[in-house]
Amino acid sequence: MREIAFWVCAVGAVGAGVAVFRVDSMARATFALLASFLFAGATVLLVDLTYLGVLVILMMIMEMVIMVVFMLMYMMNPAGLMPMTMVHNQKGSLAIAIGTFAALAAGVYLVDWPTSRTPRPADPTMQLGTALMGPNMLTMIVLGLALFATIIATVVLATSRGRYERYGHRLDRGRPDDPVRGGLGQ
Amino acid sequence: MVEQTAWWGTLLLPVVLAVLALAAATFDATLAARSAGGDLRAAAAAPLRSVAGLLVQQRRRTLAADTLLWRGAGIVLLVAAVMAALVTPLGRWAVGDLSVGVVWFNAMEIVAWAAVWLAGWGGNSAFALVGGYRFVAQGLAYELPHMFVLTTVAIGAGSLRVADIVAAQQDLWFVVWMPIAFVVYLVSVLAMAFFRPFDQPVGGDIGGGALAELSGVDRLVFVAGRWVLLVSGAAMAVPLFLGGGSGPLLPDWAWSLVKTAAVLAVLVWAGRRVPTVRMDRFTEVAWMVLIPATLLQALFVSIVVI
Amino acid sequence: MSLQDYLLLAAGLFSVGLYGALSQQSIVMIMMGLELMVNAVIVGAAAFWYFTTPDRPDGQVVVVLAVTAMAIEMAAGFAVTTAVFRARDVDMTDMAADLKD
Amino acid sequence: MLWFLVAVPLLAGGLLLLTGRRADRHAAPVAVAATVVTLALSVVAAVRRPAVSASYLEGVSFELRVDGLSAVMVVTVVVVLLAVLVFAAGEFGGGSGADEARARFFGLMLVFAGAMLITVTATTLLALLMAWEVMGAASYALIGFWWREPRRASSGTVAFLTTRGGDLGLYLAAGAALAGGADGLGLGELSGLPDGWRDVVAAGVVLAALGKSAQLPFSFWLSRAMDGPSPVSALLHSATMVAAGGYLLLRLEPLLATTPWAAALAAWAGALTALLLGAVAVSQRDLKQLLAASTCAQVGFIVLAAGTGGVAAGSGQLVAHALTKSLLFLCAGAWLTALGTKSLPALRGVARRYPVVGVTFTIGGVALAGIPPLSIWATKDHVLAGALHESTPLYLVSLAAAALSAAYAGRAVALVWSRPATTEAEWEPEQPGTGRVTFWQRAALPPLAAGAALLGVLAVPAVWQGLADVVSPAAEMGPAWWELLVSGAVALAVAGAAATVVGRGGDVPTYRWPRNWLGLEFLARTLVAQPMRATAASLARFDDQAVDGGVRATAAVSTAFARMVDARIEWSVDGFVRAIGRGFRGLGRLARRPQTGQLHHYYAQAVVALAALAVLLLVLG
Repeated sequence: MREIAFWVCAVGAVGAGVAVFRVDSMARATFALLASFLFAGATVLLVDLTYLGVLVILMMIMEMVIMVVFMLMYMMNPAGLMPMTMVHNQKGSLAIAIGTFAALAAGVYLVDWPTSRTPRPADPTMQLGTALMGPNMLTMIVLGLALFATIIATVVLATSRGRYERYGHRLDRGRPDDPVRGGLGQ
Repeated sequence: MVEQTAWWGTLLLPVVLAVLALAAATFDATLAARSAGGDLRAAAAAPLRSVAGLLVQQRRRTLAADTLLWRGAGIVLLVAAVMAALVTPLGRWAVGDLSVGVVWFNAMEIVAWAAVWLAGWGGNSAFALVGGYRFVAQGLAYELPHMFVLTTVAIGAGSLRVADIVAAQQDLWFVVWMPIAFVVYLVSVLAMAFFRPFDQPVGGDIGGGALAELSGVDRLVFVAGRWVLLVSGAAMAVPLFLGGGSGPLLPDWAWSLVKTAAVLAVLVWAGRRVPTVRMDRFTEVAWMVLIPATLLQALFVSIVVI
Repeated sequence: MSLQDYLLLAAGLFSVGLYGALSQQSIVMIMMGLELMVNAVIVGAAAFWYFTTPDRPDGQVVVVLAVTAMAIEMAAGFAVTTAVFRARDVDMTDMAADLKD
Repeated sequence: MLWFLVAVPLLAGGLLLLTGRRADRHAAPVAVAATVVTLALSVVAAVRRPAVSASYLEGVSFELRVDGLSAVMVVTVVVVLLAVLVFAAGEFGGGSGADEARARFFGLMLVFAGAMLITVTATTLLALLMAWEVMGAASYALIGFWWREPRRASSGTVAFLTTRGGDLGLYLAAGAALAGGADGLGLGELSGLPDGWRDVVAAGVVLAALGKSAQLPFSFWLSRAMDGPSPVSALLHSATMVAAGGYLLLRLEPLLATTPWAAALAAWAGALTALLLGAVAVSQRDLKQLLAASTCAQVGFIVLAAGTGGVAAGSGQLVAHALTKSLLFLCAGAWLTALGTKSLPALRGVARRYPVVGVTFTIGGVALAGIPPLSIWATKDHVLAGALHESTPLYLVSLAAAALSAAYAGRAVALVWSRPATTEAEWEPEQPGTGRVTFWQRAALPPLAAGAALLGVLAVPAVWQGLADVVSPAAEMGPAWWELLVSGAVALAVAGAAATVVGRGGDVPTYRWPRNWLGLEFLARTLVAQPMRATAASLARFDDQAVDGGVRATAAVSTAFARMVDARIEWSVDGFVRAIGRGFRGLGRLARRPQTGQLHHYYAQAVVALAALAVLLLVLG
């Protein structure tokens, strides 16, 4: 049963991944990618990592919905109404990709992977939680800081209106001059 | 205390959800008719009549529509709404009591983002797409407070499993000592189901928004999905805040149904009473007021738990 | 269902992502390719955890790390794309070749 | 706690100096407040006797300790400082003082006093040297406080250079102590040094002490130091600076005791200074100059006491003199600001116009004269007793010096009380006078006068024994009853005679030589400064011609050599370098080719490179 589920997910994930670069419509490309992620998330669920699997699914849906907004913003042919390709160096890329896959696949089957006889934890989520709040606390802290820095950096990069635009050149405007007023009357 | 149902539970769940959704829609129509001074009996039958009408209606076609995604939207929404209810226990029975039930519930709700956007996109119609964008913006507003609320509840119970959360309320319902979380949860359920007053994504000012070009069965599936999503959200409030099926006299499952119906009624009633909130305004309120409030609630709960 | 199978899946995802990252001209499409590659990392890490060291949390931590990296990558990528687009109205890497020489 | 004691004045002073003119308005209150705090700390320190130390270099530490002697000194210094600062606050607080750089003045005073506190509590040569240097620099800045007038600025320089000349002795002593193996450069270790080194140390210490204390032959700098503001004179010439030299000798009395020739040198230098500078004082026509000369003379008694082993006598004299002399200087300063003159003839009858100042001045003058039962009479007799115990000639010289001090003190007191013999029109004020003495100026005087008078109780043997027990463990020869009588009688008689002469409208006869401070400054200029300059000039010539010529020749040779290298060798080297450059440019062109700016090219390169790395790892692994 699991075996079948895995192979369905695997084929689905890779197939959807290939579809990302084959379809013309940007919306379809994005949702193909989402499908690929969902299949991959399902394979993670199959190895008992319930929390991480659901988390991957949750995050990928959010990410892809946001991504699709940007796709439509920045692509000249979002709906794929007229077929066109926007690729370069396709043959070289293909060669490198196939070469990489061949090398990796060879590695997968040639390397003598270790196996474990140790019992699996009853609750992997608990294991992850105690690790992140205990021995791997540093990872968690670094992740938090990196996310925080990302928030600030992306806002700074993406916004065209800084506080001088909002509050005037001397920052003396009482309420900001925004094109759309927020709900707090600011 | 909460146990997995047999295979037939999987079949029963959609039925229960459908009945509740229909009841809610009927209640909503009745309220509308009463405020408009119309015929109450006709209003009570209106949902069923419109279902029948949509079933036989011919599909409207638009130019260069992305049919796959468009049709998919409604189905995805409905399926996700039902799947979200998978972990919600009815009395003592849950269809699937996952160890990470709360996260599962959250993930399934998020599907609504994709579904609504797809519905807006697929029809190749400007107003519909605007509606889809509106919902994404609204999602960015309500999702973080919503997640923090779920986190707060999980902290309070010390588990992500819904059964444990219900068990943790044996003595005291969470609604008593997490009132802020409860209110924010209800608000975010309304926003999640883009139900009034958060119905800008399907607002009349843009000709029905994401629903603009949907017709026939597609429209029926999508609208049904929306109602089931509201029902799922309301039903989840019961195990999260209202002690699940606990209560005197009546059996557990009955209490669950009663509480769900009550929450649902409050939501529908409140939606009728409050004017529509624009998502750009709601965004600021959500980030400046709701997020800090839920964070404080989470802090308070954490301290109490420790 | 074995470690090899999972790794083969990861290799496939990785290669597809690599192809995308190499061949696409649009920044957003390149990011899709990158995300596919990170996805492969997630699958690989989860498999390694399950099949080799389930008693240690490290595999799970790597998955968390990869998910976070993906989120950061996407946010930063879109911010850069927005900035570049706003500055010179392009969304193709071929036209943003400032690093030349 | 001891750190606080020295840190409070130093930090407060430093703060005032750093703040500069902005702090002028608050400088006086801040300084007085800091001094009050310091006074409290010093009293506590005198009772609790703390010790602190901080290591500076390996084996050399910065140590401070309050023992009996320093306890007395610390309190004296701070008391005098307080009185002087209160007076200065009055002097600068008036309308004329509003545009003075008060922050600088009070800041320097506090820094100076802080350095003095370190000096008197130092137990290692290192701490002593540091404080000694700060004190010298601060005194330079204080004497030259009105630096816009060239004469005052050069007075500061003279004082600084002269005391620096003496300070060299201290460095000599420190070097010798280090070479002789004094443990941690402790002051207590010096007397135990081996013979040769101990002699050098003693010579250096005596030299430094004589320089700082303005003893012969360094006395002239004190005359020039009178160009500073009166409060500066009052502080420098009573409890600090000049007293520091005497204190150093008292502190190192064990060293002198084990080095008899140094003790004798100090004793005779002190006695001769007391005698000759007494004569100088008698001849002065300027009140501040008179007081300055008398300072030299009185400090001479302290040095004499140190030379004869009378630590208790010397410190008693030091304290009594500190109170008396600061009082007298402050009185002189009060009249200077009020009348604009310090010339003695012009000051005739001034005590009648300013009775408070006059009375306190009289008390100070009588004490200075050594008239019983005031303080200096008691302390000086202990010094004289020591001298008599040492040798009779020394005693006689000292007694003569004591008589001279009675003469100049009596003269000064009689002058200020006598009827003005001349009309006011005859003398020119040196500076415009304010015509009044402010309240705070007056307020500082009576406590000092009381101290100067009441310390006469030291004549009572029991009281004296109490002081002696505090400052010095060794028993000392006290004066016999007849000695007290003799000195008291001599002082009374001489002072009375001088007063009578003055009271009749005349003045004591004066001579040019002592009036010019024995021509000491001229001697120093001709005998030390000019030969120095001549040597320097000849050395400079040597430098220009011999040394510089050599350097220039080397440069010329090098230039010629370089030119040759440039023409012959450089050419080939250059070609080589250019070839290398070409090679690298080619490589650079090659390295630039992958840098297309195309993201996908970079990705492809990265993949290939990673693959190569992986292969490498596999091969190596």
